[in-house]
Amino acid sequence: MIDILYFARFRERLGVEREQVALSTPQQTVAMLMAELAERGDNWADIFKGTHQVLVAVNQEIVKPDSELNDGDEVGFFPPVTGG
Amino acid sequence: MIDILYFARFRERLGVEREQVALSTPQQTVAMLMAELAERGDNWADIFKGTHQVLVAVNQEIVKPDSELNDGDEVGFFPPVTGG
Amino acid sequence: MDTIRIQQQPFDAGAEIRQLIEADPSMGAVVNFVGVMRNMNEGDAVSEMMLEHYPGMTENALQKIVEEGRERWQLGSVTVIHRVGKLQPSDEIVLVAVTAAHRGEAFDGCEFIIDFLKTRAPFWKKETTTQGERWVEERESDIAALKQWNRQV
Amino acid sequence: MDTIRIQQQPFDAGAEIRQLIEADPSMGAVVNFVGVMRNMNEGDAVSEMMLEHYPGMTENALQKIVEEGRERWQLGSVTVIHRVGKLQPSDEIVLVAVTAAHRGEAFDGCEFIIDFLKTRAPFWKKETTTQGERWVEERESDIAALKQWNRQV
Repeated sequence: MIDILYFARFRERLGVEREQVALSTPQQTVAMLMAELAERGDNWADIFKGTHQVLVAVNQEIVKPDSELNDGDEVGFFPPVTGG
Repeated sequence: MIDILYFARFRERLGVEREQVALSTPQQTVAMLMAELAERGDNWADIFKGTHQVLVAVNQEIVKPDSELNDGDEVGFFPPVTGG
Repeated sequence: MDTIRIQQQPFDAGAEIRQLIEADPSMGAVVNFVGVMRNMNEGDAVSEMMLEHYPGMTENALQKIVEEGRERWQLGSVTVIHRVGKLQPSDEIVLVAVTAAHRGEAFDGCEFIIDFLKTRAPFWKKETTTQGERWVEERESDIAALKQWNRQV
Repeated sequence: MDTIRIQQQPFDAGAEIRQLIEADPSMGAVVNFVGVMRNMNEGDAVSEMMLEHYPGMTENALQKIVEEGRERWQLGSVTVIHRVGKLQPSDEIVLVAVTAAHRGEAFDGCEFIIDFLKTRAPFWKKETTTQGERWVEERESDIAALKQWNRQV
């Protein structure tokens, strides 16, 4: 299982703040996870295969889409940051 | 008459903070005034024709040695500044 | 030497500066940036802002930015405080305070940290304007600000 | 919009920052420099410092520096406070606080003003060290710091 967290406009749009999902294959990458999420419906497709810039953190470190996921990972999805 | 003010190490070395002197010629420049002051003794010579860097302000504006003086001017002599 | 805090309550910039000064009497310079909530953005009046962050990751990201600053310049103490939650115009959002023996390093270190915070630390702003609520978009100028640091040191 | 003060008593950086923020709610950035008396200079322990200035000329020189800064950048409010008289280590000597709509201008304006203050405003420091009293010499690094401003803008 992995923990997925959604932030800011993604959290609002998807109506989910946090969920647990099982890895679908042993060597699943971030890009593969995003493709799966995009199948869930229009809002999901819009974010995960649309024009939105999606930042991904695995265990609180920004990663690239080809990073592999491991059981127990925390995955965060969020738009570009706007603090300060 | 002009007012002369001495600051920081110059004031200490010369033992004078402020004095009034008469202009010796109608078109006296700052450089001419400094040459006159240098005649007053060793401490004066050391400052006004020695290796010290002397900054000069006339009426509170930094000027060059060839600036002409006028009756009523305030002339300040001081070393490089070290505030802040 | 590093203080990193995410908090809802306001901060007192003067007290933070004084604490940094007292921490090390060999430091001659404190440079301090305070980011303030403006009453206008993109031409619209803004009445309120909600600041969200990614707890845990935010603190780690800020810690890494500060460490990167320390690799580039000889810095004394660094304090970064960022507020989250509901804010009104003129509220202070963020403080970055940096001490150094001499001022050039303190200026560079402080500007570096706020420039990277703006584009690397996971915070998001949602503002309430006369046009309704909206998430703030990232600024081109913030991305451009990073570029100067690749050229230097 | 400009506050320039020469004073013996300490200042409260936090209060000065707050005042600048409240002066104009369209300003999003405050950059603040505080110069602090160090307990060491040129390798000697310093126990006390006496700061002298040229009353009248100092205020005019600072005003001119601030105006020059305003010609180069879009600045909001500027506060410059410089202490004179007797100071001890860790005492704050000078504060330069600058607001701007965006941070880049506030950083540049603040650093420009303190760089020029260091070499153009008539202040002199005499320090008491373990080696006795001595007038502080001007710093090569302060003269060098001016050069960057001729290249820019």
